[in-house]
Amino acid sequence: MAHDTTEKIRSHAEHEFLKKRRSAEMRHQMTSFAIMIFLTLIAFTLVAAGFSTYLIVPIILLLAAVQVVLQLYHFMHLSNKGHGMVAFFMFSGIFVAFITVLALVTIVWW
Amino acid sequence: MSSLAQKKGVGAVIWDYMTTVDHKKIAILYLISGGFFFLIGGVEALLIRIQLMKAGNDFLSAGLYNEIITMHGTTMIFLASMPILLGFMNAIMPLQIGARDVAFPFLNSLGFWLFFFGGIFLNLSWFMGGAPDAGWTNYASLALASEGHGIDFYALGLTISGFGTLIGGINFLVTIINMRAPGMTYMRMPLFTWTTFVASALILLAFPPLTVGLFFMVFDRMFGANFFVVEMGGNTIIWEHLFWIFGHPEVYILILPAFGIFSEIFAIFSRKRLFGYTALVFATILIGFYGFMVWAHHMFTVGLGPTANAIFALATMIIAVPTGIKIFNWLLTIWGGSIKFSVPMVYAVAFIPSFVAGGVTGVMQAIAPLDYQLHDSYFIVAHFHYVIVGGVVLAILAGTHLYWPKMFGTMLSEKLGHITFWTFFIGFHMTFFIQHFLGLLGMPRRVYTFGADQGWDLFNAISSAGAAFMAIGVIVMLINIVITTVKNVRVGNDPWEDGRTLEWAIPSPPPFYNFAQTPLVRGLDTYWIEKMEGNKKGMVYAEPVGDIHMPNGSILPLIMSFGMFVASFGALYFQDDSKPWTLAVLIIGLAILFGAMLARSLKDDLGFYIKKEDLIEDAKRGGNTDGSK
Amino acid sequence: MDLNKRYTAQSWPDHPETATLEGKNKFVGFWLLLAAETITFASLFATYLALRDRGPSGMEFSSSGLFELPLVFAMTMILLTSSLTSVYAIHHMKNHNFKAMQAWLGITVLLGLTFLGLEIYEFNHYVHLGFGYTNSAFSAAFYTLVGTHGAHVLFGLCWFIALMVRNSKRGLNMYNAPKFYLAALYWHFIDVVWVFIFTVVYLMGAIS
Amino acid sequence: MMKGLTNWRLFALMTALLVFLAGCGREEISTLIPAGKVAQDQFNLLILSTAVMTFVIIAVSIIFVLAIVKFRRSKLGDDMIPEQVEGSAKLEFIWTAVPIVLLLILAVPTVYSTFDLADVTAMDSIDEEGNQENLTVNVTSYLYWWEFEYPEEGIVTAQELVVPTNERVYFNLISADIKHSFWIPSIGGKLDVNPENVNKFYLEFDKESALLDDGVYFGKCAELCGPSHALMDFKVKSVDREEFDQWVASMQEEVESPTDTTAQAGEAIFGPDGASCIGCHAVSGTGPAGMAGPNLATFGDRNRVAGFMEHTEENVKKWIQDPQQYKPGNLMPDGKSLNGGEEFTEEELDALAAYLMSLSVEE
Ligand code: HEA
Ligand code: HEA
Ligand code: HEC
Ligand code: CUA
Ligand SMILES: [Cu+2]
Repeated sequence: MAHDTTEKIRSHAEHEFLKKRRSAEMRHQMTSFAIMIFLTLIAFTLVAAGFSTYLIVPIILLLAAVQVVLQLYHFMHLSNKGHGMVAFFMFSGIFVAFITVLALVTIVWW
Repeated sequence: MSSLAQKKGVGAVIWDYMTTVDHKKIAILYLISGGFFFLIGGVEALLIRIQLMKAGNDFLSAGLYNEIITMHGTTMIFLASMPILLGFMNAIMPLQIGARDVAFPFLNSLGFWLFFFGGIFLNLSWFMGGAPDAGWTNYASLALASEGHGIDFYALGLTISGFGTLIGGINFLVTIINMRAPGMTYMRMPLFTWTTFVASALILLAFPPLTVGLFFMVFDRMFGANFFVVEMGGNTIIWEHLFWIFGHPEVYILILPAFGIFSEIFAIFSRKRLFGYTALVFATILIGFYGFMVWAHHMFTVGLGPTANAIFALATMIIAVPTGIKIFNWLLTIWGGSIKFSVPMVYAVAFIPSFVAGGVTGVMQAIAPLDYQLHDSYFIVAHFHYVIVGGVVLAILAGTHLYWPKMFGTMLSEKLGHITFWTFFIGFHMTFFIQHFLGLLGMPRRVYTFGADQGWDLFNAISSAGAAFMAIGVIVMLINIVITTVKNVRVGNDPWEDGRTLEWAIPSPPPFYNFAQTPLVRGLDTYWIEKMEGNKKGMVYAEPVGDIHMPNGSILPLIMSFGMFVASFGALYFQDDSKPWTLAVLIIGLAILFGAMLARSLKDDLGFYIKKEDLIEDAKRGGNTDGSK
Repeated sequence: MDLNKRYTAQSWPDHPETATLEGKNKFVGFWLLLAAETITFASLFATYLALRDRGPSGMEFSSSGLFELPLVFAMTMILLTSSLTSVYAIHHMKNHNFKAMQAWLGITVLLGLTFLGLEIYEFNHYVHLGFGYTNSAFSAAFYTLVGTHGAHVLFGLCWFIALMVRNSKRGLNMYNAPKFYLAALYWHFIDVVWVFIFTVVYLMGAIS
Repeated sequence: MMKGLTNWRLFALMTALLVFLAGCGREEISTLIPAGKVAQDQFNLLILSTAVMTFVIIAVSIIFVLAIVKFRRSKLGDDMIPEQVEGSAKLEFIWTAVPIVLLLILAVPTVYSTFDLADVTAMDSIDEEGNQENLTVNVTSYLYWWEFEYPEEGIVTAQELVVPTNERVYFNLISADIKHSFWIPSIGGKLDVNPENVNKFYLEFDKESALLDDGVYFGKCAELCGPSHALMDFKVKSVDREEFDQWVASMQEEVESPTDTTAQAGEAIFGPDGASCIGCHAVSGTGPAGMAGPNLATFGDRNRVAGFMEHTEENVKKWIQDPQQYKPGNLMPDGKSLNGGEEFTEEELDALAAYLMSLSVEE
């Protein structure tokens, strides 16, 4: 059981390439962030504007869901290689979370 | 620091166990403390049966009886069955996947000590003003009305030990995901490892709702919150949901490892590979999955409405299908095999009809309208003791005999083992079969007494007599353990002679690093394959002999757990005006906890290396060191 | 593992957080913990939704009148930004740029502290209005949900600070890289929870 | 042929078992001797499911017994290495499909009954004159006793439910303190009595309780509710409609004072100038509901004292002196504290008992 990785030294070209890729990724992250801020703004504006509740609630919940997906997939890299098992458990967690919420909002009805 | 075996004094041994991070020693700790709690829970069960022996008995008072059933249920489930199973997982699973240790040895030890202190805390309630008395389900309206501190002990004690269990679950999951030996694909894992995996996943997903529910209980009772206080807008059904969202998966956390143990036994003692391995694996996963969608079958009579009841009734019934798949695959495993009736196999064989009987009554209870009659009657008591005692406890007894040589290097007596089996088995059916009919005749559960005019006398007497047989069985087993330990006849790698998986390829007990060389796994039942191919070493190695990295022992897990233990006393008495010291105790406890955590994170603990030379030296002496360093 | 081993940007592995078995274990284990945390928070949310606006008869507080949306908006922006700054920190961690990483973490901590300050201010404000913890089922559910999140923020901050202080002298190595990575993951998770808090508690409260 | 035989055996076995059990159980409380539609439906489900389960058990047992008899090592020899069979898709299919079919057989009546037994739409239906068509009883549970209010009739009783036979009776259940559960085993399954909401269901009573040995059906609290949960019993009198109407009418009448002198003395002690029992116990059939103690208007007609003790003057006296001893944790103060710090004298107890026993609405 190897506890240290066998050390690998990148060539200069490889290194430059990796740095480029990382910067590109970082720009990507900025975009996600901008989207998140934007979604938040929409959500707050919708509420401030005072549309009908039935309209707003699904929309802001959807906006929240999108933000969460952005966080999980971009900031937290859930879709990257080697995340298969953890993604599986996250989804199981979300599934249980979902039925828990469903149970308490629908079944405690009085 | 070398792996040389040396004689040690009692003190050194105790210190060794207090600081150990070796999964095999932690397994022993789990086994001892779980076994201890099993005896306590068993004595409580005997008290219950003595009280109910005849109509109008006054052996126990009403309040005391409620405390005893509550502690019996809680102890048996949280402090006996689960820890003992965790013990087996710890002892065997890493060996089965060819790992040198679990993923987080430190956390492994922390998990144990949290469980241990939680259990002690809970049981201290007996001596500190009364035990919890609202049933193991602790329904909120009664729990809030309960006087004294019993319920507080329950809520805090289970919180502590719950953290321990959660940590254990995560640890096993990561171990299985990351630390399988080369060639050990998921679909080559032994079934006990698979069930450990799924049960741990259930622990991971089911304990959070319980923890939250317990927190609400703690805050309602100790800090003036109103989650369940109806006059203040609270709702007691929330507790019921949170408890059962946890509670139903919990019963599968218990039964799945039991299934795993039996799967191993059927294969070994029939000399045959498991029939339908793939189906068994998928059935395990399916049971785990469905386990989360049926909890409201414990709440059919709450008044959730017909739609909810119908949905949950159907969802519950579906679980019979994957469970049936397992039963039939086991039957086909022994079919055409060469069955040897050693003690573990006797238990496994007895398990099938017993568990099926308990399972089918479960399906009857899933019929919601019928459950209106059965719920909270002795029929339910009969059902769950059939599945728990007929499934989990039989598995624990079987596992004890099966893995005793692997864990301790000695063989429990077959003769005494058979005596234990027969007395326990007969007693078990005698106690619980008749309870089905008590339920149908209208006897509610959780009653401390019953009138003579209701036609329940005879059956209760029979039931109580059965419990005595079980007690005899347990006592014989204790004697067996003592005799075996005193005799101390050592055994080899594969004492059952038909071992199929990796744990039987290494010495009993294994050296503390488990595998001098990591094995290469060439298929399902890898050790069997090697044996059949005449490989004398029992395995193929994936690496040359080299230095092995091992973790250091640490006392910090014990200290952290002790910190939580202390803090809990502060919280417990928080609202008692007569005790001004509570806040201080709370703070001291938390300080110990966080201090130890900080010490852990600031001090780099990089472990140590066993030198190649020592390993070779060790191998010459049979590889049988005790792991001291 | 050798703590004194020096890495250069070129010898620093591609994914330092999972380059060792310990790292991998921590990584998977931590994600599993997050899955459990998801359910913990879901239980709190579910309870909050079930108990929202429930109290003794004649309770004067309701979610529609109570909350201070501008404050919540500010808090949201701060926390979202701190999530981005921690992404920067990890970016630099992967590039083996210790100083930049520490700097970005510092910013993250500052933002987190501001958030926490605002939350304390907010709670204090509600309590002064008479909306105490023991008032009603509603208040208990509200403070417990939002407070648990706040406790997570606090814990995250302590974690960051401990890591920064502890490693300030020795820079990045294979032993602490996973720790930085996980602390950042934790921080993102806290952000995720907050997204639901501002949506479900504050926004949905304001329009109910 | 083989199949028919097993079926026949199964049937015979079940019948034998039921006869045996019926012999053991008491008609007043056994779910196996249903005395109303609801319990009958549930009993039918029990029979159906027991049949299915017996089939399952027999199927498993046959394979099981054959396997452990045929394949013992002692028979096969020590060296035999069995063939390592991997599995069989065909078999897997069979033992997936057959249970599914069995479950479907159970599922249909389950869903039907679930909705049928929860159908309380007729509860509020009114006839042309604006009267309620069906009898509704409001059940309120208190720490260890039950109150039954008949809102349409304007009457209240406790501990002993009186209902007409052969018609649907609807129930509204709510708890005054903590959770309990309302269960009359031989009439129908239970329903929880929650503190936070009203639960509704119906029951039917087919047989007049006078025909039973004890003259009443036994009702139980089925949810752990504290020390005396085991003693939180109630009784049910089912009478035909005519008799029920009479009972209602006499409940609605003014209470008359007793004629007997001992009882009159008892009334005085019971009243506001005596030990003020009246502060917690109403003695009029018209209520009010919601008092701290059970309504005693029908006390003389009762079958039990406090729900479970034999209905004798002796027991009444014992109860008044020290309720805690008999029902731990119940909320009635003991005789001493009711009587201003002194034990009731024997005469006072006699008087109270006589008075209580005289409270009756039956002739
Ligand atoms: C190890 C523990 C364990 C296990 C494995 C089970 C297994 C099952 N349980 Fe049980 N149960 C408990 C422990 C367990 N239970 C406990 C502790 C309680 C009470 C808690 C309390 O209130 O205190 C309880 C209560 C309980 C209730 C609530 C009753 C009530 O309070 O009103 C219900 C209702 O549906 C239920 C159902 C089931 C079902 C359907 C299964 C199924 O998983 C069983 C499946 C197995 C089989 C069916 C047998 C094998 C299958 C075949 C041979 C195939 C063919 C079969 C058919 C077609 C039927 N259980
Ligand atoms: C793992 C779970 C588990 C196990 C193994 C058992 C095992 C047993 N249980 Fe229990 N039981 C529960 C879980 C379990 N139970 C739960 C959850 C409840 C519900 C609680 C509630 O309502 O809240 C319950 C409730 C319950 C009741 C119903 C109480 C009531 O509703 O009023 C009864 C009654 O008969 C009972 C009996 C027994 C018996 C006779 C055993 C036997 O199998 C026990 C056998 C063991 C022994 C007999 C040990 C013998 C020990 C010795 C001889 C000691 C020697 C001593 C020294 C050397 C120091 N149990
Ligand atoms: C503080 C209120 C209170 C007072 C005062 C009180 N009781 Fe009670 N009583 C109760 C309660 C509550 C019960 C029900 C106890 C139970 O069954 O759990 C009860 C039950 C009874 C019963 C049994 C009822 C039944 O239906 O079988 C009798 C008889 C009785 N009380 C008589 C008396 C007499 C006589 C007095 C006065 C000397 C009295 N009570 C004063 C509260 C009170
Ligand atoms: Cu009321 Cu049990
Ligand atoms: Cu269940």
